Amino acid sequence: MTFSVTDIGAVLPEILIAVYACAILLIEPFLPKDRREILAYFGLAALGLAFIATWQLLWADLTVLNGMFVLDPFGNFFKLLLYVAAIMTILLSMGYLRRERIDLGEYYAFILLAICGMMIMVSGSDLVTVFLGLELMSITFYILVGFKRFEEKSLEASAKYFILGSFSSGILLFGISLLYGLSGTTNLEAVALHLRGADPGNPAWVLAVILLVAGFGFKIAAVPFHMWAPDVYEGAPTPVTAFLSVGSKAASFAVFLRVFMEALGGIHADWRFLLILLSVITIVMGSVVALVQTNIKRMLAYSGIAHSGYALIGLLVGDRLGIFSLMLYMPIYAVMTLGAFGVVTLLRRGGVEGDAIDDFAGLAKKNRLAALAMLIFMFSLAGIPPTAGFIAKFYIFMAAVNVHLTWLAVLGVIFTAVSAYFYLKVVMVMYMKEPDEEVHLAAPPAVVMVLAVAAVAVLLLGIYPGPFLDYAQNAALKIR
Amino acid sequence: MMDHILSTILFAPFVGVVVLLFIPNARPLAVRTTASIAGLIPTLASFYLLYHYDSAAGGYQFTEQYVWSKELGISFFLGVDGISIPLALASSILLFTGVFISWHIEDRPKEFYIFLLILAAATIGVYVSLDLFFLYFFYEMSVLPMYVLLGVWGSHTKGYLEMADKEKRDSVGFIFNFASNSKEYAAMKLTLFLSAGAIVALIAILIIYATSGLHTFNLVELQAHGRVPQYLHGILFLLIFFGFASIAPIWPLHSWSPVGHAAAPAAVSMLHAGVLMKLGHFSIIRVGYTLFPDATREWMPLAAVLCVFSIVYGGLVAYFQRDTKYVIGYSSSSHMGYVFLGMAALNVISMTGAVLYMFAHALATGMLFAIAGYVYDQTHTRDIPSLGGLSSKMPFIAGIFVVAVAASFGLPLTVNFIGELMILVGSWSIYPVQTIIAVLGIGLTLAYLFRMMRGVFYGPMDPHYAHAQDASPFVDRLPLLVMAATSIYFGLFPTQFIHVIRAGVMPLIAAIQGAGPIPPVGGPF
Amino acid sequence: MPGNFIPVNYLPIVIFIAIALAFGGVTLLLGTLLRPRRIYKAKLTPYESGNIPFSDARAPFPLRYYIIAMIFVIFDIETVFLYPWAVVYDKIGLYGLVEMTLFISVLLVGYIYAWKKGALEWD
Amino acid sequence: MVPLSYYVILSAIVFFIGVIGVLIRRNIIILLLSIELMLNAANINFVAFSHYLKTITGQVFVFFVLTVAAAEVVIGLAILIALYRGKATVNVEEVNLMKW
Repeated sequence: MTFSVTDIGAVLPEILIAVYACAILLIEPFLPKDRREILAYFGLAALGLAFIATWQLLWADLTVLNGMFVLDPFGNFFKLLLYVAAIMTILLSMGYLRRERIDLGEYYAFILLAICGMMIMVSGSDLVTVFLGLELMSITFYILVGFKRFEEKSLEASAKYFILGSFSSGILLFGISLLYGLSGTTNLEAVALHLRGADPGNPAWVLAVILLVAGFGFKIAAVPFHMWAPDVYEGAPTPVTAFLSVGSKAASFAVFLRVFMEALGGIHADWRFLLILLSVITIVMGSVVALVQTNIKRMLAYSGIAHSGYALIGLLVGDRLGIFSLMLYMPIYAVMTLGAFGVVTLLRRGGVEGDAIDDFAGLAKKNRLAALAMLIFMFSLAGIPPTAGFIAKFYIFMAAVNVHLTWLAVLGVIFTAVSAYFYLKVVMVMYMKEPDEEVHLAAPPAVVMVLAVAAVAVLLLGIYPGPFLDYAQNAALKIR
Repeated sequence: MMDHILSTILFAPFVGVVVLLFIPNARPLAVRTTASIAGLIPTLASFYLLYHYDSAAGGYQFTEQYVWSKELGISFFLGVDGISIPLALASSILLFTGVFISWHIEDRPKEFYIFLLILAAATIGVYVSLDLFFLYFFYEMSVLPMYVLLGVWGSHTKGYLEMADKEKRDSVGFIFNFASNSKEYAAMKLTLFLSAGAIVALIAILIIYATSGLHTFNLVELQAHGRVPQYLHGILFLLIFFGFASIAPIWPLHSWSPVGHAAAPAAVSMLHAGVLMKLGHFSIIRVGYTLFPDATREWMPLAAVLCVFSIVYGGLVAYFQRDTKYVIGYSSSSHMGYVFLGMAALNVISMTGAVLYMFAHALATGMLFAIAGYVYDQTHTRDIPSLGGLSSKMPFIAGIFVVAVAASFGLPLTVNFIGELMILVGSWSIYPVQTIIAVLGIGLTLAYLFRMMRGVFYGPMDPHYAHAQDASPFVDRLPLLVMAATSIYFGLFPTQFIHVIRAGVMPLIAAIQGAGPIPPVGGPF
Repeated sequence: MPGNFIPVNYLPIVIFIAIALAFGGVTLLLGTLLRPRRIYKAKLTPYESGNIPFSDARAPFPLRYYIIAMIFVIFDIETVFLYPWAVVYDKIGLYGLVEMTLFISVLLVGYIYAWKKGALEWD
Repeated sequence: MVPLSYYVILSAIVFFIGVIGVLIRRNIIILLLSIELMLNAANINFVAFSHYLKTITGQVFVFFVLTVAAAEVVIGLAILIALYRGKATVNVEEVNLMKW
């Protein structure tokens, strides 16, 4: 049994996060009721340390734990994204939890466990690791979604998420078992090797691919499997919704990409058509249904679904530019959505639920900076130039046109225009409607920091994304 | 400094925006002076550009290039030629004067100026960039400030205020859930129309990039050795034409523009009519004419037909409007018809006339909107029948209005006359019937502008507006004087202007002529 | 392959199942056939030592049963992992020991957490 | 030796019973049961392929699936009880506060 130090070194960030999570769980019962804030800073410290650890190993490229776990620039790229998302979520949730009177210490432990699951998932080069990471993430999210346990909406959201989530894990698992049966191994490299040898005509491969697409499709809320998304986004506490819509989606896309590009690259033709179909319905449904939404969180849910559709285009293209455009899309989508949800947490005031779009009325008068930030996020989500959203969409459509999927790019572009309406409606409500009461909305410093960082990032990536593009390029997955 | 002049023109407004961010709304004078300086720098620089462009050498000068993304071959490539200098000058003048026109805005002046500067900078960006990606980047970027400016500082149209119950939902109101003549509706309609048009153009740009086999957006390289397959040229030109023509309102796609004019505040409708509309013509020339000369020669007669509709339609509707800003809005969409006619004739005289007319029309409509805005500020109504006899109250404004009207229909002393003349002379030999209709169109312009002038400034004065005073402070007089002076100055000494534009137009027409003489248009049109 | 449909070495299991079924079935059958059948109303009421049953027999169980069952399931799975470890312990030596102590310590954290949170109290 | 196809067919049948159970039944507890059924169907598949391919990975995977299934059931019951306390119903039909 070989067990060298490099194995521990490679898995250090994950170990760090898991140890911190257990530490939080241990300290929490001994802590007096009002000192729960320390655990939040504890969590932030953990994420900071892990960030530094991953930063050191940024360009390492080695497979450890005999083929189960891989440490490569692609995985590290997504890990950095996940750290930023988690740090922002914790900052958003500190004030939010106290206001909602659900400030239990375990919340931060679950956030750390969720991100630990995502990190394992993202750097798993074996279907076992991928499945375990996926499950750890999903289970922690089932709890986090139902965290406001005395509010019916949150309970209902977590019940729906649980049932549909475990149902899709069952399907995914059955897909993995078929894949194992066909290729004799669960290691992604070995599956690819085997695929080069065997004839891909065997229909069982197509069945296994369909089941895998169903399982991952659920996690990224692609349309036929998106039923859970709006209800869960609306019911769950807002910071959890933010983390769910950003972290879980980015990690699921990373795994989707790794499994399909590395392992099933050989039968690209079969699953490309399936993904094209998926991405078309997702874009259409996501943009159209969002038009009629009145609840901001449901609207952001459908906008998230539409964005998954666009990101899927990057995935199905299947060449270096496709991977690069998907990797570019995820962080930009993450920053935009986190910022938008940050502003939604701001509106949670006393009686005001802060969910309906009309609660945004006259925000420009109540809190000018928050309104400006939301304007930037909405324009970025709509993909209007000076913001990063435009760059992300531009590269995705470029990737599609490059492989002569011009009609797909045209469809995507048209529905971007359609989606512009409901994003601008929020801006209109904020700037052009009068607020019902003139109270000045004070924003806690943590939320202000998150909004400022997100807004600056969106503008910076929009105007001069040079260095970020080069980094994403070098970190792109190397297809054998 | 001279080789960075284009970036100074482009980034001066952006620097102004950043400086404005740090000035509180409580000190409006500081806000306004920063905005005016941010407007002054590009104006002076463009004047310098005009007089230092070496028209003998021609081609793209003052070029700057910075690589932006190696992977996709996108570079921040600035350069001007004969066609873009006049338009850059027009947009900087309109920005400078627009800042002074909106001197009396009280509702959040800082944000207003920030979005105004972004709008002007975006239009200048389109005129000076030689990279398809950045041309589209700035073109789409102009949508953002237009939406917010119209929505927040705009004014409702068509008697919206008198409407009994604001929630009156007609079909349009139901879909957009706000009344169909409110400013939000105008803002939303404008934005959706612009982005829809831009989308069509984006598709063409993406296909050009993919099929040119060069993996670059650089316009100069694409023009030199882009190998876009022949059968695609026709479709791509049509995509570009209709994509960009929706902003230069050609007849079927023009319905958003008058509403946009009427709902916008004075300075924004000046920039909108003066410069935003010309983005369309300019981009068609910059992308369509340069990359697909033969397709241009084949399809431009279509534009000649459509532009006649927009001249006649715009003129007639303008005649029957009751709202001053609607009259000017429809008049500018009808004048755009002349520019299309000039562009469609595809010879040096008419093209030079078209570009000159674009510059001239910017100044003329700028003055008209400034004055309409001023009248609205004084009397809080734009309804022509209820206005009247204001010339006794504001002689200076009435005087400038006469100059503006003269410029609009091309009285000889103004630069519009030269532009219009060259268009008509140039297109006479190719499209005789259209030219006749265009000349009649000038008569129509004369009719509705004089009708408006009589309605607003002369005749019996309604005592209700007794309190209206003239534009006495220097700050109100400066912009109108600047525009009138430039219009007349270039009307008297246009030589340098014509040389510069000719230098830009010659290579284009040569390429298009090279693709064989224009087939004589059969039948009446 | 379809020749020996019933693989011979499974025969004893089949016989064993048959005998078990036969034993249960026959005794029940005999009971129903032989016993006298005289039905009257008092005999049919559910046996409740004389008084009328006032509520459904299935009363909702107190929550503590569920929590205890939950903790049992978790630590039962832990033992499932101990079995294969124990079987090959001699081959993996120190490495195996370190690995298992880590595994047990994580579960210990869970146990201490549950204990401190009062999941194990009974009354 | 029982041919591999029997096991795969058996696991497919069990899988579809589980899927149909989730789709048809109303009571959340029955849903949990059918989800467990689906996971166990995958287990049968894993063991059958592991035996047939003479590799150990399949059976090791089963261990992980067992732990995951246990964790999922525990969380599922916890959510079910919280839901029952909140809305006094375990019928999926009535859990319809948020729609469309």
